[in-house]
Parts: sequence; C-alpha cells; structure tokens
Amino acid sequence: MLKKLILAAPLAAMLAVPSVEAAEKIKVGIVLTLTTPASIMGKQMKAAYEVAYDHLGGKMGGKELELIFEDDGLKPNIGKQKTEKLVKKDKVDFLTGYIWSHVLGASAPVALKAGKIFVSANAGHSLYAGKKCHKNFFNAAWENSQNSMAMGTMLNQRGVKNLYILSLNYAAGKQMVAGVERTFKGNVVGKDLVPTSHKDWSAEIAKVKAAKPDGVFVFYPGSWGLAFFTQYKQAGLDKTTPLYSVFSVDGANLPVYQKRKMKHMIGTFNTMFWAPDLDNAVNKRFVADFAKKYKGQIPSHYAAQAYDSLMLIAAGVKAAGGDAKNTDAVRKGMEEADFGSVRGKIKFGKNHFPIQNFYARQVINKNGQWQLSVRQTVVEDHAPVMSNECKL
Amino acid sequence: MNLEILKTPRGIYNSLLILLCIFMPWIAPAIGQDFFTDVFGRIMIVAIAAISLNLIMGFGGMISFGHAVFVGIGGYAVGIFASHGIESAYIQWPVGLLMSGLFALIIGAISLRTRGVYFIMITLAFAQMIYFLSVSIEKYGSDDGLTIDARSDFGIPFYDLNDALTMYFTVFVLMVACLLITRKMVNSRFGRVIRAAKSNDERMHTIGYPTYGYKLTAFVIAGMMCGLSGLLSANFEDFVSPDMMFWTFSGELIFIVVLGGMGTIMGPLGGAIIFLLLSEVLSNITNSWHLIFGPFLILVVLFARGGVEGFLAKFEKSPEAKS
Amino acid sequence: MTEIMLKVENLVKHFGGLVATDSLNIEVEQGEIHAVIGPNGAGKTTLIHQLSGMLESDSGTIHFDGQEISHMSSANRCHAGMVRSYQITSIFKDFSVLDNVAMSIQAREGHSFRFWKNANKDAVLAGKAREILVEMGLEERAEVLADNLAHGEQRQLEIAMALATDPKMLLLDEPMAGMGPEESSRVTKYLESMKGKYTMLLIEHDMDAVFALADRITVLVYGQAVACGTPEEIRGNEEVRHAYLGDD
Amino acid sequence: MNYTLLAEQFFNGFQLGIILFLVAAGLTLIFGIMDLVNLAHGTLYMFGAFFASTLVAVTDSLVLGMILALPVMLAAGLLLEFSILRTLYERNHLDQVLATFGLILFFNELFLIVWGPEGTGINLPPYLTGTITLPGGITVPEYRMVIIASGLLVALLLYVLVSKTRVGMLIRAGASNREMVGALGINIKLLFTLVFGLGAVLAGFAGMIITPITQADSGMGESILILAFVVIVIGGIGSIKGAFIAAILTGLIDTMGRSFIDVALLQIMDTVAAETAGPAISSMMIYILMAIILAIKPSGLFPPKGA
Repeated sequence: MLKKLILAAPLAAMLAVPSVEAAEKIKVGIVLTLTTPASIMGKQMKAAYEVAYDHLGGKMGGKELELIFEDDGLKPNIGKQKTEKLVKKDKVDFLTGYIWSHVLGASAPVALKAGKIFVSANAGHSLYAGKKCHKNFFNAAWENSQNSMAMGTMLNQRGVKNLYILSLNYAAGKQMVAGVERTFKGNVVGKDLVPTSHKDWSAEIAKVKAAKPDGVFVFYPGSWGLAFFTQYKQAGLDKTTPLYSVFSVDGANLPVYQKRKMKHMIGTFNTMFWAPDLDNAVNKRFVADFAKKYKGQIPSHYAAQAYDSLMLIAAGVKAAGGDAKNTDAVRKGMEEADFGSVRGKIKFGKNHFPIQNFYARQVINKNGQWQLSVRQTVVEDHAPVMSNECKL
Repeated sequence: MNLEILKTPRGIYNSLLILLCIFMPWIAPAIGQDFFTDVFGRIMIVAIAAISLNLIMGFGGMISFGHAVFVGIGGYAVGIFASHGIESAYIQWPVGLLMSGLFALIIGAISLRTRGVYFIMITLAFAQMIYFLSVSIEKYGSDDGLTIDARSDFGIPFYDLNDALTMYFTVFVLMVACLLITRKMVNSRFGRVIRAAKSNDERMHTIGYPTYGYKLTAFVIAGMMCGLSGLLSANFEDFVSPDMMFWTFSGELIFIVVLGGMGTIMGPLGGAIIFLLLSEVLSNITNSWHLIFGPFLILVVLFARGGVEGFLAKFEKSPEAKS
Repeated sequence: MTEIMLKVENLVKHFGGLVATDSLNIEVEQGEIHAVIGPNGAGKTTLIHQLSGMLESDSGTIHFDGQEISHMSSANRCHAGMVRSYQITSIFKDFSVLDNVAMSIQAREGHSFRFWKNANKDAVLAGKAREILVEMGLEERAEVLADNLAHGEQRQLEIAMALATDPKMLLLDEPMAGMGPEESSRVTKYLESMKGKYTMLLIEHDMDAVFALADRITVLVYGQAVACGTPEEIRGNEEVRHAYLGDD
Repeated sequence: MNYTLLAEQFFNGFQLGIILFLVAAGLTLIFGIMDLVNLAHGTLYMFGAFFASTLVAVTDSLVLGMILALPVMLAAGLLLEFSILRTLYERNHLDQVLATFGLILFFNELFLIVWGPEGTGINLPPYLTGTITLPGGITVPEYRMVIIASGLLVALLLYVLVSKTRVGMLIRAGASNREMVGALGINIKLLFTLVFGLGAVLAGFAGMIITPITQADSGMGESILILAFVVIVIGGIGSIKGAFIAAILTGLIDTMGRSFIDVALLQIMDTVAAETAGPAISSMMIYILMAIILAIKPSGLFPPKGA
C-alpha cells in the first residue's frame, strides 16, 4: 500500500499540472537561476522579463503571450531537464534566459534539436559565437571576452602601463583574461586565477602589492566581488592602485556594496555595453518601470539583456505576422531586429550575437543611490573575435 | 523466472520497478507526459551509479563520499574523444571504463589503507581534488563542460544511440545487466568475502583473508560500473561538465542507496526513482525545496532505516536470505 | 625431545609508558596444550594479539613451525597454520552459522577472486563446514542467523570458525568466557579430544578447565613469565600460590 | 627571490592555518570522542558568520557583537545536539553522514531565505582597517593580525583546557578510548554535549572572525568543511595537537602554492603551460599532501594513543 502511495504521489502531483493547451498562445520558456546565492541576478532578470511583458501589453504579434519561468539551480543537468520539460511538456515556442554557460551548453542542444529558437539572455558561450553558431541560436547579451577586450582598450586609453590581472579559475574567468590580454598594450606584471572555492585573497593581494602595478584588472562576480573588494581595501590597495573590473560591479550587486558601506567602490571604472543612464527613450522607460517593479532598484545589465531578449523575440513574431511556428520568418525578423532596444539601436552579426558599443562606466553616488554612469564610448560596433569562424 | 517473487510485497514492488522502466516509453505518451521517458532514462543512469555504490557500500561497508567522480570520468571519456572527432564506441567505452577503473585503483589503494571516518573523508577529498582539476582544464571546457555533438557510434546497422528509444533501452539493458552482475557477484565467493569483511573485518584477517585486496577489487569494479553510468550519461545528455562530480551528487547517491534499501539488489533502482521524482515534484512546488528535502532526509535516516526494501521486508513471514 | 611449535623470544610491547609484554619467552611444544594464566592486566590478550599479528611487537621474535613470523600479517599467519579465537565473540552476525564456518573453509581453499558461481550452493564449502558443526555439536543450528544464537552457542561457533581454518595451532583466548557450566564442560571435553591433533595456547580464567587440560602452564604477571611448568609444578609453586592462586 | 613577499605569504598562510585550526579542532574532538561524522560542522561556521554579522549590525560594535554571538553559538550548538545529533551518536557513520547532509541542505536554504542571496557581512571599524608595517617592510592588514592573535589565544585556552583541567583529562581519555570514560562513571551525555558545544563555539568563532574579510553567504561552510576534513585526516582524528600542526601546515602549503607555484613552474616549462598548470596544481597541493601523508601514516601524523 505504501509502495503505491510512494509511486502514485509524485506521478499525481506532476499530472496535476494542467497540460490542456489554450489555443494560439505564444509561449516563451525562461530558464534562470532562481535559487542559490546566484539568484541575485536571476531575480532581477525575471523582473525585467515581466517589465518587457507589460511593455508588450501581454501580447506578441497580436496573440496572447505566456511566460513560463523555470529554475536551473545552477546545475547543467537540471537546466537541461527543465528545458526538456519546457519543450516537450509545455510546448513552448521560444527558449530564453540562461545565465550560465554550462547550463546553456547542456540545454541549448535540446532546444535547437527540437527546432526551437533559443535566445541566450546572458551566457556568452564563445563556441556559439564561432564554431558552434546555429541558425536558431541568438544571443542578446555578449560573447564572454568582448567586455574584457573593451576593458583592455579602455586601459590603453587611460594610460595604464603595468597591469595585474586577477580572475577566477574557470572557463569564463579565463576568457575574461584572454580578452583583456588581447587588447591591452602595456605589461602584464602578474596574473592569478584562484579556484572558485577561495574567498581569501591574502596571497594574491600580497603579490599585487609586491608587483606595484598601476592598475588591477579583476573579474570577481557575485559574492567573490564582495569579498575581494573588501580585502582590497583592508590591504590599503584602494588608495594606491585603481581597480578596473568586468562583470564584478553591476546593478545587481551595487545595492549590496552600498549596504555594506564599501565606499571605496565609488569612482571605480568598469566597462559594459549598456548603462542605466544611456540616453534613449526606451531605456528611460525601462529603467523607470523596472524600479517600480523591483524594490526601487536600478536595473543591472542582466535585466537589460533579459528585456532585450523578449523584445527581440517579439520583433521576430511580429515580422512573422504572429505565426510563431513559422520559424524562418521569425528568424528573419529577429535578424533584422527592428525594435526599441535599451541600447538604442541593436544589430546582429551573422552569428546572431549583437554588434555593439562598449562604454566606460563609473560608480557614482547620485541622490544617495549608488549607480553606474556612462563616461565615454570605448569601442564602437564591436563584434566577437570568433565571428568569422561561424559558417552561417 | 518463476512467479514466486510475486508472493511477497518486495517481489511485487521490485517487479513493478522493472515494469515501470520497460513500459515508460509507452506510458509517458499515453498520459500526455512525453518528457517522462527522458526522466526515466536519467533515473536509470543515476540508478547504475547507485547500484555500483551499493556494491561497495551496501555489501562491502565502504562508504565512499566521492563516488560521483567516477561518473565524471566515464562521461569525460566520451566528451574528450568526441571533441577530437573520435566517436567510435569501441574506443570511447573501453577507455572510459579503464580510466574509471584506474582512478578507482589509485583512490582506493590510498583510501582503503584507512578505515571508517577516514575513508569517508578521504574519498570526499579526492573527489574534490579531481573536481577542481577538471574545472581548471580549459581545453575541455572547464566548468562550461563539453557539448557532445555526436553520440557514441557502435557501427552496427540499425543500432543508433541518437534514436531516443534505442538510447533508452540501451540504458535499460545495461542497468539490468548491472543488477544481475551485482546479484551474481554478492553471492559468489568474492562477494561473500566482501560482505563478511563488512560484517567483521578483523575476524576476516584472523581466519586468513587479506581483505585489502578484495576490497580494492570491489572498489575498482564499482568504479568501472559507475564509469559506465558516466558513459551513458554523456550520451544521454549530450553533455558533460565538472558539475557531475560535485560532492553533493556523491551525497545524493548515498541517499538514494539508503532510501531504496542498502545492501539489497533492487534498492538503488527504487531509491533513484523515488529520489528523482520527489526532487522533481518538490522543486515544482517551491524553489526552496531543500527546506523540505533536508528534513525529509533526516527523517528517513532516523525512522526508516533499511529504506523501502527494509520496510517491505517486514511484511515477509520468514527471514529469507538477501536475494 | 618433541619439536617446538612456537617459540617466543624476548617479546616486548609498550603502550605509552605501560609495559604490556616484557621480554617474554615462551616455548610451546608440538601437540601440547599450553595454558597461559595470570591476573587481569597481566598482558594475556596482548600476547594473543601479538602472536596472531593484530599488534606489531616493539621487539623480539616469534618463530612458528620452523619459520619466523614476527612481521607476518594476520592472514598469512593463519595460512601458516596458526589461528586465534576471541574472548569477546567475533563472528559474522548477519551470516548463518553454516556460512560463518564456510568463510573459514573458503579461506583455506586458495584465493576468493571468483566472481560468478553461487557460493551458497557450493557443496564443497557447505559439506566441510557441516562436518565442523557436527564436531562442535552445532549442526542443528546451521541455518540460523549467527546473531540469533544463544551466547554459549556463539562461543562454540567462535571456536568452530577457528578450527575450520585447518590450523596446526590454536590460540584460544578464554574460550569458556561467559559459558554456562554445561557448555563449558562440553567445550573442555571437546578440547581434550583434540589434544595431540592441534597444538594449543590456552588463555582461561576457569582454573578447573586449565588444570584439567593443560600439559604445561605459564604464569604471566605484568607481562613477564614468572613461572612455567606442569600443572603439578605450578600448583606446588609457592610463589605462584602466594601471588596468584591464593593460599587455599 | 623577494623576501618581503615570502615573509608576507608565510604570514598569510599562518592566518589561513589559524582559521582552519579553529574549525578542525571542534571537528576532530567530535569525531574522536563521540565518533560522530558531522558534516554540518561547516554549517556551524556559517552560523557564526551570520549571527555575528547580525549582532554586529544591531549593536554597531564589532567586539560587542562578536562577544554576544558566542553564547548564541553555544546555544545553537546545544540545541542542534539536543534535538538531532544526540540521537545519531549510536548510529553508524552512514546515518550520521546522511542526516548531517540533510542539515546542510536545510540550513543553507533557510539562511538563503532569511538573509537573501547576497548574504551578509561585517564592516571593520576604522581602528582596524589600517595596515601594520613590520620590520623589513612587511605590511600586514591590522585585522589579519587580530585574527592571528585571537586564534592563537583560543588555541592556547584550548590547550590549557584540554591538558590542564579535569574536563580536558576526560576529553583526552575519551578521544583515545571511548569505553574507558564510560567505565569511569562519568556522565557521558553531559560530556558529549559539552564537547559539541565547545566545537560549535570554536567553529562559530572561526566563521565570525573571518567574515569581515570574506563576507558571509549561504553555503560558505562547505568549502571550509572539506579543508577541515583534510586537516584532521592529516593530523590524526581526535588529536588537537595534530589538528593544530596539520592546519598550519595546510594553510602554509596552500598559500605558498598559490604564491609561488607559477614562478616555480616557469623554470621548467613555457609560459602558457605554466599558466595553465599553475592554478590546477596549486589547488591540488593540499590533497596531494594528504595522499602522501596517508600513504605513509594511514592514521595521520598524530593518532591519539590506543586508537
């Protein structure tokens, strides 16, 4: 009797989810990390999708739009499982979200094999910008090394001669390092990649001090940034050596930095394709509506990407006259990308990655709220370096 | 096969588990839940890893807290060869099995010199070491993992792992083979040595068994069986990443074995089905499902020792030997 | 002159500051029952541990059956023909009585790297195991789970397991410990019947049994052999009477 | 060779060793005396970090907050022991592993919900944010000095407690021979509870003093737990002395590895290979150390006598 219960309960619980399909709805499956400490980004992105949904009036190409969110738990196999569920059970027309390259690497093939259009809203898996590019694969964010390449250029512009590089010892961390080394023209006086289990940089910081660089490049996203920047100040380096970061200071964690009173972050530079004060009408509306939706926060670039991802899909559906099943027409519409992007105008390369500007951004304290502000354009119309490896 | 087994609750339950696995590809579409076939494919692959863990833990008393590492090694054998364009199963599979066996030999040789708590912690530490090593190898994707474009090629006409049903039943057949091997082995002379060593290792020495070699052999066999799970996982998921050897997965494997019924042949399969369905259901109910799952795990440990098999065995009249 | 089966020379074992075995010399002749007696803490069990290879000695040598075994592993000492039993019952509790004994049989039949054939249906193992059980009077309990045996029966099984390894010499660590008088006398009789067939080193608190069985007795006090001789000699030894046996 | 850097790194390694010791000391005692495999020991470290963060924020004083957090840690440890872990003493290691694994999952999720995904942290007061310059131009952040000093102080107190007091005598006796303590007619339950509480306070103390440096987030306990495992395995389970020496050794080797392995590798291979191998090897060093030590001494460097 028990065994029946044991087996029947999960089956019943799963079957309880209605699978009857409402006619002619356009369904978008969104896989994000909504648990674990990494959910700090995922939750912002979810809110941004909802803002985009509101801006679209809950419709795409005249048809009702449904967003289905799933949590990948920061695990590739879970991400893949959720993607399968979205494809096979919920029968979504599009898949988007995907913060992490490993989750994307496991999940994207499922969607692409099923003939779905897949839009990465964050993970900048470099293989998909080059060798593995696919006609149905779009990226509404960036390729991993683009941003750090822009940083290298910015360091040249700012006259940094001796640079110390600090990153994490995993794929994205190495791609960031490769990016900055590709464009930075001065000397790299030291380089350390620490394992992701480390939260204490005592050894590395001592090496930085000994090397006496005139700039430190860091890639320490999320909680690593919190810990690293704290220790940077404790070692007194904030007074001597300016910090240049990529993906380590953003709208998602600035409120946390502010809460922890990490004042030395103010004035530091980073690079990004977007900033909340980028001057265009779409962006202004997005930033304002996002704040209303999400704790009064200023959106991060994650949120901006999520917003653009859904708008990109909407542009495709619109071009196909509301027929989401007509993948060719949808794709063509998406390639043209005729929609109001938070970046101003957006355009895609043949590998379906954005060709876009990168800006130098600085942390400022405006009206008591820490935020990122555009300083200057560092590079214009930048495309991933591996674009020509794409045979589309 | 006789029908005797259907006379006990355990027998019915065990038969049901197998039937569920056989017919899921037809049950799932019939109830409009196609994706259940994938879920069960995945369950059976995890079950193979759990069966191999059960072999050393349930029968041999070796609590390996790093078992997931062998799933990773098997998986990477497929992934690394595939990334070099070598898709032949006759290269991928033997190498995958040999490498998992070799790693098991090295890890086992050091870990088995110690006992009890030391063994648990050392296997965990080695698994973490290999995990970090795999994360630092950029050539093979680092933590991004490797997407596998083509599944293992056996070069047999009409046998293609890309076909979903072929893949599913390949997994099924191999899982059943692992169950049979376990059953055969635990009742063999070798298996008795392993089981007796679990029961009383010191006595084994004094009646003339140098148990180290036997335990190490069992550890290597289990490592290879777990490597098989990895080979299948890589093909089934078309993807490998260091994540598959993270220590929490080793912990989950232990739980699966205990939940199903440690030291029973079919326990790991039942445990895998219940565990994976439960986590699926719970994660659909709430994102914070660990809040429910953690206490559930504790309750199982405190009040349901012997797992499902142990519970069902209580309804049996005569205490029969473990089959 | 009979052959010396076991020769222990200058054996030493320290635990921290405590000396458990202090330059001990013992000779056991082939076929004799040699009892080792002594007050609690005299180092009797430590001696068995050292002889059986469970404990590495600090110094000294052990010769058994013509070869030096001082650094041999327990398993190899067993294969050489020396097997021990335990004071605190040490059996495979989740195995049947028959299987407990069969494990010993299996050990002497070469390696056990046989992965396929069902050992439960192995007539050789079961047959020989049953013979031993018959000898020990446990044949009716063959299929019972060892854990479910009465205490005395478990003690018998303990000895049966040692015998089943087909040893030349038995190291018996208080075989009668915890037995009732009936079981105790049965085991005594049994050991007596085995006299000559096996060489035995017997540690026992039951003095009636010791004096009934032993050919020679060594008295151990604080890890040192204070006396050695026939039961009569030991009984007549004033020093031993005074220190240990009491003056009754 | 840059000797200032070498000295600084030595110092840093020592500090890492101190933190490891504080976590490992409790872990090794709990293993040694209660024979309890407590995976949730890392969770206690996390408890310390979060409780202290909150109390420091409430009291607006680093010292007061941390002092208040100690009894809270003790209470939390005792509560945990009383409610769940006590029933596990008589269970086998497997049950203990699983149940405490369940505790990890539960508390990580709970803390995530209560404190949010960004976790929490402690800001150092101005008087601790500076650096100290030692002779030879070695500069060290003041707070790291505080960690070392307070860690050493605790280690000293622990030494006195274990080697000079009656409770300590029982603890030592228990670590080397569990049955003996029972035979002495000691209230074993009380001793166990006491030892667990002590372990909880030590782990919690480590968690709280490291928080101003690393900040606190849910899941922080697991990476330290695995390192602490390595430490106590190297040191010999149940041995405080072993834990101390192994912790310092581990801290030094890990830090030295991260600092100098790339330089060393450059001597024998080209830049690209060295840059790839360097981080991989340095993250494996302590595990290799563990493997070597175990291959030579399977019970660790200082196994308690009689174990």
